[in-house]
Amino acid sequence: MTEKIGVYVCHCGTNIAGTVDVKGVAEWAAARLKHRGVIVGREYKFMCSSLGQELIEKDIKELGLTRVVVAACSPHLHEKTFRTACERAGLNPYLCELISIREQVSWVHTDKSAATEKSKAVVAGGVERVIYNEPLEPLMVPIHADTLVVGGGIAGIQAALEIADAGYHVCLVEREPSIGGHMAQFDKTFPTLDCSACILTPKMVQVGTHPNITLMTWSEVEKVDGYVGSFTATVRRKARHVNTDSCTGCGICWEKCPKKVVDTVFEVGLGNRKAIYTPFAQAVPRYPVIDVENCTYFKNGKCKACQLFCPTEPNSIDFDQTDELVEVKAGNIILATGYDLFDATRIAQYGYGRLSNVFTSLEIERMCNAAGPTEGRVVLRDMKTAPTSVVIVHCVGSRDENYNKYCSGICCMQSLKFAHLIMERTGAEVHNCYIDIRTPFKDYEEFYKRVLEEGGQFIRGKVAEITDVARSADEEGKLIVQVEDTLIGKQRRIPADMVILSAGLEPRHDAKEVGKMFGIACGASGWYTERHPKLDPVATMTEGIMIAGCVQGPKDIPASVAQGAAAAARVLGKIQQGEMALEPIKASINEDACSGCRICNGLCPFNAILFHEDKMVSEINAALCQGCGTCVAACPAGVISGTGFSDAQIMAQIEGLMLLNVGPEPVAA
Amino acid sequence: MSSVPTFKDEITNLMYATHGKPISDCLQCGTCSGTCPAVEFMDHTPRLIIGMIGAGLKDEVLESNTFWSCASCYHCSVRCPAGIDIADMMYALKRYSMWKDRHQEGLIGPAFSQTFVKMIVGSGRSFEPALAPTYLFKYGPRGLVQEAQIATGLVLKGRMPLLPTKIKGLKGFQNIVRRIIPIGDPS
Amino acid sequence: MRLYAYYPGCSLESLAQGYNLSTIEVAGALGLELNEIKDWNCCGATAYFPVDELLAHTLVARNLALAEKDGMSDFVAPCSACYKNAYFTNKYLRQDHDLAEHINYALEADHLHVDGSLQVRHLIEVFLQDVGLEAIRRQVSRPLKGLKVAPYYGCQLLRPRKDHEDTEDPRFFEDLLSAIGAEPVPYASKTRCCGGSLIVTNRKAALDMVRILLEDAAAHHADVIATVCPMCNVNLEVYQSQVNREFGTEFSVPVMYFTQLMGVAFGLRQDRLGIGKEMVSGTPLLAFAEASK
Amino acid sequence: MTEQFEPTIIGFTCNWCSYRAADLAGTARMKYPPNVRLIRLMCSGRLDPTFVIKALASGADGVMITGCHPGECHYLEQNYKALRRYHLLRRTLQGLGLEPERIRLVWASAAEGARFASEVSSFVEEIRALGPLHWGSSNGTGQPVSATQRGTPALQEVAA
Repeated sequence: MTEKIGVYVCHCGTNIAGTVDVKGVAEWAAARLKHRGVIVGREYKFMCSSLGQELIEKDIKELGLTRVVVAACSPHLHEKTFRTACERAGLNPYLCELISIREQVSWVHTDKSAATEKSKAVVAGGVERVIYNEPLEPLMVPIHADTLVVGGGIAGIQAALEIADAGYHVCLVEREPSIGGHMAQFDKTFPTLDCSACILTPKMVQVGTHPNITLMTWSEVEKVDGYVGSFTATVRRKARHVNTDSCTGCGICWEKCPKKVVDTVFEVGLGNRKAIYTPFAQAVPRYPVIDVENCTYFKNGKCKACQLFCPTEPNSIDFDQTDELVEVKAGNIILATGYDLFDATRIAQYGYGRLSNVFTSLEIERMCNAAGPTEGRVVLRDMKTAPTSVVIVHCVGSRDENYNKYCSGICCMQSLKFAHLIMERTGAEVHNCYIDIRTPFKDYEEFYKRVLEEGGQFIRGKVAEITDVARSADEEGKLIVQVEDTLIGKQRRIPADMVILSAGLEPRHDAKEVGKMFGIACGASGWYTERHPKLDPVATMTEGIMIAGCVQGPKDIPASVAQGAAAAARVLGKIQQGEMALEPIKASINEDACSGCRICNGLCPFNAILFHEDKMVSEINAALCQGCGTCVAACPAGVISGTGFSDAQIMAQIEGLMLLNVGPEPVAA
Repeated sequence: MSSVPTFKDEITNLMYATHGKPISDCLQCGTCSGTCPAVEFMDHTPRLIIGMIGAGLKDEVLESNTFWSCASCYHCSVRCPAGIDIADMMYALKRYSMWKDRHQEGLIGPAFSQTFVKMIVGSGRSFEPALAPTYLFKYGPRGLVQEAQIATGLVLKGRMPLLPTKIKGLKGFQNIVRRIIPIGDPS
Repeated sequence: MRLYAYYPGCSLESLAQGYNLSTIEVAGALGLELNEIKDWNCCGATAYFPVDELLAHTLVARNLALAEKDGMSDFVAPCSACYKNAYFTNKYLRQDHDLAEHINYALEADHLHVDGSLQVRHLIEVFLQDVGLEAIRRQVSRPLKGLKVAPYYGCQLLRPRKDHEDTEDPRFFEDLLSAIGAEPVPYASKTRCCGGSLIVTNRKAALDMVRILLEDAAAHHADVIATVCPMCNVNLEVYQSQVNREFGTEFSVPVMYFTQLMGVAFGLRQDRLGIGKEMVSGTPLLAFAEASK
Repeated sequence: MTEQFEPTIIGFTCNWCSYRAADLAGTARMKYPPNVRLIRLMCSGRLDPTFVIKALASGADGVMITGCHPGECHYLEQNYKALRRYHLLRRTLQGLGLEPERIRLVWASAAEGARFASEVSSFVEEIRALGPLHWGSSNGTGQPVSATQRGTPALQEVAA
């Protein structure tokens, strides 16, 4: 046995010593594992303290330790601490193992002797394992200074601007013809009620004109290759049929276009646009797109009105334009693709789509909007009558096992906002039917108070159904909202002219596929999984991919902006470093022994394994490999090894844990 | 850890077959009450009953007619945002109150169910006239007349048999029953 | 010719003979062979469960066991309540070994055994899934042109949710009615409960629930309400007179089984469909149907 | 009646979820029997079936495999591979004349300390009921001992 191993057992005050005979374990290790190379076994009050660390460093220097095992708390807490200590003493940090006898022994067991015995086994496991540890060096990769931001909603806009203003280049890709996202559709923003467009437009313009931002609207990312520091994204720029070099966005083309189309996207079906259009007046960029499905020319080869009237030289209308694929290089990627609104037709008993005066929240946003289809008048489906009584239904599709379990967070405030606006603009009586009113952030509760004072009515109860079947005279010709007023325990049937469904937020319908493309995962509810729910909500498990806004979970505007900025800051930090160190926990293939069976190829979710047709062997790209070890376990020839978690290490640890290689009781002197 | 089961535990245990969500998941949102077609005839709304069970108000719950007024249409169950099978909970309450033989005075439900099962166990088939006694007299004279009219109407249309039918394998059938509930030995 | 274990259930022998007759006629016309389970017993409708859950499941299981013994693979019930009971007992038998053990222990007493291997369906499901609208259309010789029919789904056919069906606004009944030339009327109460067994145990409540249904159907000018369940039929039809007395209304809406309407559309003889046994006569509308062909 | 049998169980945990769940159980001072000894892997996908065989052959009476819930894998979908291998392993054990119940697969997210603790407790009881597995080392031969020789209640019934 050539290794010289030091075992250090921590008291952690009484946290460990209270249940485990720490001294006994240390002595046992020194005596019974001597033949495995343990030359010293110590215990100390607090191993993590500077004195505790010095103890280790001293032994490494003086006794020439080649391996270190610390039995203390969870590696997630102090692994780094002890590894750095070893490094300071000149021992490769990966030759140090921290094994937990606190979280997994002293804190969960009560029987002292049993806990002590288990601790011995755990130490033995650590010792056996550490023998097979190898010195590892972190992998350094250079960071490309450009950043790719996907999604041009408020979160993406914020992120892009932060990075661009810091002097680095950003490529912002947006699926729709204009940036702005959902926020551009809103009228007022809670709780301050300042106009959404007024605060959003300047930011959009900045993005459009920023020297450091390349804006690609009407475009989608189709493929992502590479890894942190050097990603290559393939972006499809869908044919606009408008030449953006010559187009001035004067608007004559959509003025002259004879084809009216119901706008189901931006105006959610309440308004019209032309076949050549920009979604809204303040659109960025100003260039229109031709909606090929509806354009008369594309349908039957005649018309060309837009081209005829286009004043630019050369003419900006280009019917022959085709999609083009462009490659974008980036060191980091920020995903800010936002959310979809819950489809209210899924709840048949609420009658959306069947009962004409049932509206969704987004429809109301458009109606309230001065630039919207009704110039800001809130009216019934006939587009003229103002309602005299309105019921706002909360939690539509949220907090419901049948649809989405989670709380969408924004609906309460959104509903309160509608209550205020509708009372203000129509004088109608407004009822809110809620399960709980959730107003946790700055000035939100105050806004709730305000709506109460303004006469908003609140019924605590989830609406059971909405019907037009009247049971009494005062219900005739109205919508009837059936709900239990749970606070008084009585049935209520509330007649109303208009019902608003405060629909919740859902992950994008294609979130899963997009996530796969970028190598990040969705949680149970479909939102992208952050690296840590509390301490790292902007990074993902994949290095170099950040998330911002609703992709990570339902959020309101301030939160989306904050997260956009946070993601940007994280990216800037990486760019500043110029290069970054990757954990050396990687899989690698012994090419000489690889039979080229390709079983491992399909297993890697990060496409880190490539196959050399010429040599007929597979190879692992260390930078792409995330170190999960699945391929290692799968390789039938056993020629893939996983550093840090090699078969040898784990096999040895098993033997240790089973106390198979324990030396004899030393004869007492 | 041998603590006395709470009322809630008892009811939950009686909801054995529905592999559904426990009633403790209830948000008290009232969807069930708002949905229930019979709610106007209940002493307490279904939501309130769930709350009362949670609060351990056993007497009040057993005294209420709520679960005996449940038509078991399962509309609440399919709408419940917490995924609780409320209709099945109502059955559980019925079983509990039958088992403890505690229910509101003047209810027809308990007697009806009893007789129904007795009838089935006795013949293997249901026979409406045999059930009549369990409720007829609770209807009062006016109700009696109406009921009689309807019955005669049905008889005239040949839709109401005058003699009960029995299944052939009644003995074996009763042997099956005997393995579940005590119904005395074969005579 | 596909074979089905046919479970009529008690009411089809008495109150709902019309349903039984028309079911057999129509199934025959559609080339389905229904052979009645020998010596079946009452499934308990909604009245067992309040007493003893295990007993309830066991008595249902006996019928399943009898069908399995005959080597059947399909179990069909025209009564929604029977269907719901059979469906869930069958399902739990597969899901819950503990329950299955208990039940089979009891069944042994009569030398029976059940594995829950059957596919349990309601008659209307069998018509739609195994025969299909196309084949049904082909049978129609006297389309019920212009006949406004209110399809009444009731509860147990849809709820508790069996698979993933739409429990709020299903359409399959409408499709079937259109297929036989009738005009389904859209009305919101089509899946609302009719009161079921409350008609006995809580008359006031049940009559009120029936009233609401009749009102809604009448408000939409339904010539007839079509049902898929004897319980619903009895509540809506037999007790219509009492509703009128109770609430001073004047409803006179005929209520028929969907199989009777199909039979008429297929041109089958009305007496063989058990038509004429109604308390609210359906003859006028059928005459109308005749005329309008 | 002699003292009750104390099984030894090896638990494989995922660095991102179940290992943290175990940590959480600790920080929350939840209690579970000391019979289980954990090994940290980066992912349940790393679990080479031979690890399990090795553990049992080294004298463990049961093996617990833990990972992230389906759809929540840190490495996207590797836990599904663990799931497949688990089913395979159960069949293999059966082939070797061992009770497949000796291995258990548990999904536990980093937030499910309580779940982790209760799963361990129930598994320990289950293995205790199955009785000791004198496989490999302890009977020296390294060969599986025949069922009847091992004489767990369940198997005696089969033998009888």
